[in-house]
Amino acid sequence: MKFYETNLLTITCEALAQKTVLDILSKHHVSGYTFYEVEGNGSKNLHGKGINTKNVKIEIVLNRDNLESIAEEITRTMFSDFAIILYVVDAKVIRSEKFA
Amino acid sequence: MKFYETNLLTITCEALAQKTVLDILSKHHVSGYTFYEVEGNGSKNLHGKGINTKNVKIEIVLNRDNLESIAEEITRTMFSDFAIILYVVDAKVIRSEKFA
Amino acid sequence: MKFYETNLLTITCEALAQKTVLDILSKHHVSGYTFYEVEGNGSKNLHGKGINTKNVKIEIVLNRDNLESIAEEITRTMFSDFAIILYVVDAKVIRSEKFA
Amino acid sequence: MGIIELIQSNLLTPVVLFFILGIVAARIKSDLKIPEAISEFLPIYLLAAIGLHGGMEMRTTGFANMLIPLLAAIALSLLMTLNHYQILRRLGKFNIFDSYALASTYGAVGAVTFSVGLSFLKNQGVTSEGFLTAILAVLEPISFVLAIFLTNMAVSKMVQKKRQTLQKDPQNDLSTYAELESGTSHNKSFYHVLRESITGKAIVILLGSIIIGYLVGKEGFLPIKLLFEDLFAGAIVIFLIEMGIIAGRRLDDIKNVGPFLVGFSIVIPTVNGIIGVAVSTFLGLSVGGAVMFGLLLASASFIAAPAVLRTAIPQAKPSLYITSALGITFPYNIIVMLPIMFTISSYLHNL
Amino acid sequence: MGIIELIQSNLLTPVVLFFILGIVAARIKSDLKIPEAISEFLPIYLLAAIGLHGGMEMRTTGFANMLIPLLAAIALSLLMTLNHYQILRRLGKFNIFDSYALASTYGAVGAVTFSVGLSFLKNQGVTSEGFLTAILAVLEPISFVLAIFLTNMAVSKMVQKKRQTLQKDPQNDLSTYAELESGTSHNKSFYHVLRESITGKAIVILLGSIIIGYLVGKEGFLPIKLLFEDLFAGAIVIFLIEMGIIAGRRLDDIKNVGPFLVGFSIVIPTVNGIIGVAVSTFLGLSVGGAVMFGLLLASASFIAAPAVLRTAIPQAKPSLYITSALGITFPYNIIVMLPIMFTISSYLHNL
Amino acid sequence: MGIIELIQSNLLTPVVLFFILGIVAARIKSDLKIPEAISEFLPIYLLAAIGLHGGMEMRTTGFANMLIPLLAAIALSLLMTLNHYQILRRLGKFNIFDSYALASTYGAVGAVTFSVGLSFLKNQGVTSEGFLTAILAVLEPISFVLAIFLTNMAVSKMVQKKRQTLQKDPQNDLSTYAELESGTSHNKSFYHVLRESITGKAIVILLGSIIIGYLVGKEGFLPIKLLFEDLFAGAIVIFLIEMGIIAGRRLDDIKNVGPFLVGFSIVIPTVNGIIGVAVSTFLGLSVGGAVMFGLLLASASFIAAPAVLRTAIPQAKPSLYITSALGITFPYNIIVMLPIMFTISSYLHNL
Ligand SMILES: Nc1ncnc2c1ncn2[C@@H]1O[C@H](COP(=O)(O)O)[C@@H](O)[C@H]1O
Ligand SMILES: Nc1ncnc2c1ncn2[C@@H]1O[C@H](COP(=O)(O)O)[C@@H](O)[C@H]1O
Ligand SMILES: Nc1ncnc2c1ncn2[C@@H]1O[C@H](COP(=O)(O)O)[C@@H](O)[C@H]1O
Ligand code: NA
Ligand code: NA
Ligand code: NA
Repeated sequence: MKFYETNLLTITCEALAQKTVLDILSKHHVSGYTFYEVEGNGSKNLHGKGINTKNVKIEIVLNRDNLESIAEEITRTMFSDFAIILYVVDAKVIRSEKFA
Repeated sequence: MKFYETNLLTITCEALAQKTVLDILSKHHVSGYTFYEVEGNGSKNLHGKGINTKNVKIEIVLNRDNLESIAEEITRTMFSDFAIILYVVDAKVIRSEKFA
Repeated sequence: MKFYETNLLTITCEALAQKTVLDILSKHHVSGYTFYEVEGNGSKNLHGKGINTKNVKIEIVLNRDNLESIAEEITRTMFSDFAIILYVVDAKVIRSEKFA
Repeated sequence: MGIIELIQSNLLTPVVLFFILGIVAARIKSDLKIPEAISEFLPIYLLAAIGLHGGMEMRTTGFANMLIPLLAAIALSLLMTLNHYQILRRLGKFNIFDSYALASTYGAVGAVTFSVGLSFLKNQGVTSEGFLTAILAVLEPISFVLAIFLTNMAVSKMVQKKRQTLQKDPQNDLSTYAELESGTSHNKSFYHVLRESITGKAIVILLGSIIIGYLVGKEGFLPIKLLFEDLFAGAIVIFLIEMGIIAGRRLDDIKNVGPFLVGFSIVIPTVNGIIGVAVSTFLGLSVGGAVMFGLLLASASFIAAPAVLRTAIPQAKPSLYITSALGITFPYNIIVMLPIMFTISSYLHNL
Repeated sequence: MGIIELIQSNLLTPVVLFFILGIVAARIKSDLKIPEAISEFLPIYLLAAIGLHGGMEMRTTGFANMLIPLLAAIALSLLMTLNHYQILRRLGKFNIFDSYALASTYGAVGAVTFSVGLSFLKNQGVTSEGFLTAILAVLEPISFVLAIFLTNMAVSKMVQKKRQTLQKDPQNDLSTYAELESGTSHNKSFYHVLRESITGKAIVILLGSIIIGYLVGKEGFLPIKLLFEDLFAGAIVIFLIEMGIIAGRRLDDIKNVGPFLVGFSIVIPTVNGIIGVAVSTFLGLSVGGAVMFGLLLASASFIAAPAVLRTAIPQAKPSLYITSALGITFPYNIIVMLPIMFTISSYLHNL
Repeated sequence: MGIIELIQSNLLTPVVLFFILGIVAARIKSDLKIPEAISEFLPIYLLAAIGLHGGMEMRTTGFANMLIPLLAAIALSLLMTLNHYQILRRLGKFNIFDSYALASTYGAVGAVTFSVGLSFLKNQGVTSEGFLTAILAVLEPISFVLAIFLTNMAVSKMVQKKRQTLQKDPQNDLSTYAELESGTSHNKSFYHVLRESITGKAIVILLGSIIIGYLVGKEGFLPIKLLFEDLFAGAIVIFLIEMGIIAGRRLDDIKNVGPFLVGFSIVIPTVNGIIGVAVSTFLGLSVGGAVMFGLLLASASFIAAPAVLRTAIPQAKPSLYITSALGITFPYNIIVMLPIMFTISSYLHNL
């Protein structure tokens, strides 16, 4: 079984910021992602489920170039205004062609 | 604190494929796993919540041998028919005996 | 884009143990975490959704010291009484100062 | 009332209008949606309500006059499934998997369609035989099991043939061989599918409620009548908003399913429905009963079908059978076919 | 009606039958389930309905005759908790943790059982005193707090003893020592548990609704009567499907809990329930009131208990207390004990 | 009844009391909560019920007398939004972003407040014009679009100014420049916001239901009246528990929003509401209609606003506009303003 090295970018943010994140992804032609509602606690205290206070976690398997440029854009345009964190983990996949 | 190296296999697929994945796990005598509903976008467009269009994410902490054989079987038997992705991340655990 | 090395600790346990885990986190002055309900299977069979049988997954991005001491306390005080697993993955973040 | 007026007046009921609102919401990409927990609960509720009602009716009318219609429904459903397959495979040139999947989707019955039918009859002031609910429950798994049995047979035959070719071939490719094997092993056994179908939530809650309705009778039902009878029409409306949204999202896929399947999705329910009305009228069912019998045959399954077929015939493309059943046949049935069948049934009963 | 006929007729109510359907669904491994959001909402709804009803009743009847029954209920609940502990520890040979956890599970009360009791009385055409709802609210946390207080005392004593042994021992193992300490620190303080119990959602919604019911009275209640009174019976049916499913999944565990605990789960509610009926009849409660008072004592807690005990006494095995309370005692109470207590209460009131 | 008695009697309705119970539950850190699926579904249900009702009314009364009130409402809403902005920016010293966000939050309308208003009128035995629902639907997006249009203009101007300064400056910092650009690009276009507002679920279900209500009329509504009319009051109660919980959690933030905004959150709805009652009385609306018209202007948006503003003006702090709208203005409106406006409206209509 041959595995190819790639990256898993995870963004956890207030749900009302989800659209902005997905817009950034599509601007960088990344169309594969997974997301789900979560609860959480952080510096901005905007945690918990319920109307307008939900968090969402977005996960994207993507190559180094896209990772760099997307992480850069999110940091620059979103970090100051939204409750948001971002981290990256090394991942291995089988069909590397599937992940832009 | 001593940590043991192991693997975290993640499978994200249409919910209707969950049973098939779990059957493969149990065929390989892997009985520990975690799963939850997610939404997502990918090449097969079968994203979103709602009747018959949900996605599910299945996570399995498991040793190298099981990882290889399970990833192989999923790739061979499921990749062509289902909306599915699979990736692996290196993980560390404390009680290595818990994870087959 | 400069990434800083850090750790992602994941704890999956029966939902009724969540409070105990969060208490341990706050005892170690870790206030950033994300959690969500999951289903799962393991040695303790306490899987599935529904009243009093849910599982929860708690994820914490944190530095090495906190990781060690928190993992140690959870192992010592919780492993024998609860359905619980714990694993660690290497992660990279941009704002290392955000993660205690 | 002529057919056209009946269609018009049916169009102006909350059930149909909220379904259309759901479609519109999906088309303009609104974020309107019914939360999943609600849209998962509603079919259970609807089936419980249908079942209780059917069971209570059967307590008064007995099982005696049920046997013949039940056997007729089973026979017709099986024949139709086989007939769909021939049409799809021969004329439509679909592959074996898609053909069987589609054939059984249309051979099976739709519980949601059935609910809408009951509410349509209520609006017309007409009742139907309680035992039709029991027929609904029995019919549900039948054509799935048939289709999956036949698919497995067909795949086995295919594998055998290819194996012979491979053995003759000196370059005997072992990996191809293994793949074929795995292909078959995939397709779940007849027994497995039967088991899963009848333990599926739809059948369990439907059969269970029929029995409970039978046991408690009209008097025992009284304390829960408000929830399980009076709120029925409102609950359907809520559910149809969600069905409309799902159907609306599928409309884009209609151009991908091709004109043949679009035609199939309209002609087949029309023919099957009319046959159903005629046969059941002949068997002595009431005006409303004949409409519901016809609806059973006209309807396609779009909630249970994907769940069963996706594991049983994974090679079949769900976009085909979900889109045609939910995006075309369901609206066609509740908007057009119900008034048509009602008119035909009334006509036949007045002969 | 004799006891047997009463049990039979109770068996044939939708509430009991849908509970059994849930059990059957779980046993045949059906995927039937009530979505979590619904099954989390229903207890809140049921408690609100019970509370509003109780509060309105108390507005008419006043608090005067409530004090004695309340004190009697508290005293009985505490005595019974201590009694359960002795039985479990001495006769059942359970460890301290399991003994206290089980003792308080059966000393506590079950709001779901209470709801079913109200619907049972309604079927019998009998009413009960409104203040029983207030007793339900007060009783809920009492035996938990007692059990956890006693557990903490017991653990402290244990730790002290071991510490003395360790100190005498030259091989004074520090790690064992640390473990013991952590063992105690684990067990939440008396105050902590009390606080959590009374801010728990069950108590808050129940007490809140009692007060609201009291404040708005029958007239203010009118606009919401449809939801909070007329739909009550239907809502219980839905909830009992889910309870049946959970109970059904637990049935496998029954062989693991052992014959002693199975016996305990049937004998204790029987004895406690009959004592409750007798005492409350003596205190002047009505036929229905005595049944509900008995049911309070007969019932075990299976929704609040695990949530409280899992953090307060983590060493106790939840499979024991959940399985026995939900898998055995709950069905026994709603199917067998309600008719028994009703018969006894009717008999005592006719003396 | 004087204002004080009216406020007192309004305080003792289930709607208000359950809202307060929610606040109390949040304050004592109870785990009481309405599951998300339910609290997401309830606004959809409430809007559908309001819409159906409004549509049916308009079928009888026609559109004729609707135009003037509609235009008046639009004009008032726009004027008020601009007025709020001046007050917040000049007197309150808020930055541009927070000022526009708050201005439009209070210029917009609250559908939940509207529902409570309808239930308040019902308790007073008074009706209101059906077309007010249509005004609610039209008014919803108006002040958002205005605020976002003005914010974008303001930001563009700011960017232009800074650009000029930067160009004059020899140390022309490119990165600052890029940041400014990105700052603007962030703020969504006028058209984009308009599109999102009118495809938002609130508008879609509300307008859709108005049309459906109009089409089906009172007779077609009959089968679903139980769900969409009779259960309305009960559903509001459930929803207000959740609103109370959310408001209760926000109470801590009140000290952070500062005394100016607290004053604003009380004075503005009072003034706007009274203006609304007076203007609409003058325009010939009924006693109840004038109250609802006043309530439209008095209410602030706390469900739709955050969803729109968070993407459209991300620089604005949601803690300001959510806390003031939900934590202060909403309770003030349903507890104090409704009785006040009702008294004023009754007085004006009796002149
Ligand atoms: N250290 C952390 N580990 C895991 N998740 C975190 C952490 N810090 C913040 N989060 C998540 O990110 C969300 C936004 O964080 P913040 O911007 O710090 O409020 C929180 O609500 C959490 O869900
Ligand atoms: N690049 C990606 N990153 C994260 N999740 C993905 C990615 N591509 C696909 N997925 C998930 O996998 C599911 C199936 O993918 P696909 O087979 O490409 O349709 C999608 O619905 C997503 O939930
Ligand atoms: N090997 C595994 N991989 C992923 N999740 C697991 C694994 N083993 C256990 N879990 C999760 O951890 C929970 C508790 O495990 P246990 O204590 O073994 O019952 C299970 O219900 C699963 O959700
Ligand atoms: Na059919
Ligand atoms: Na008890
Ligand atoms: Na306003």
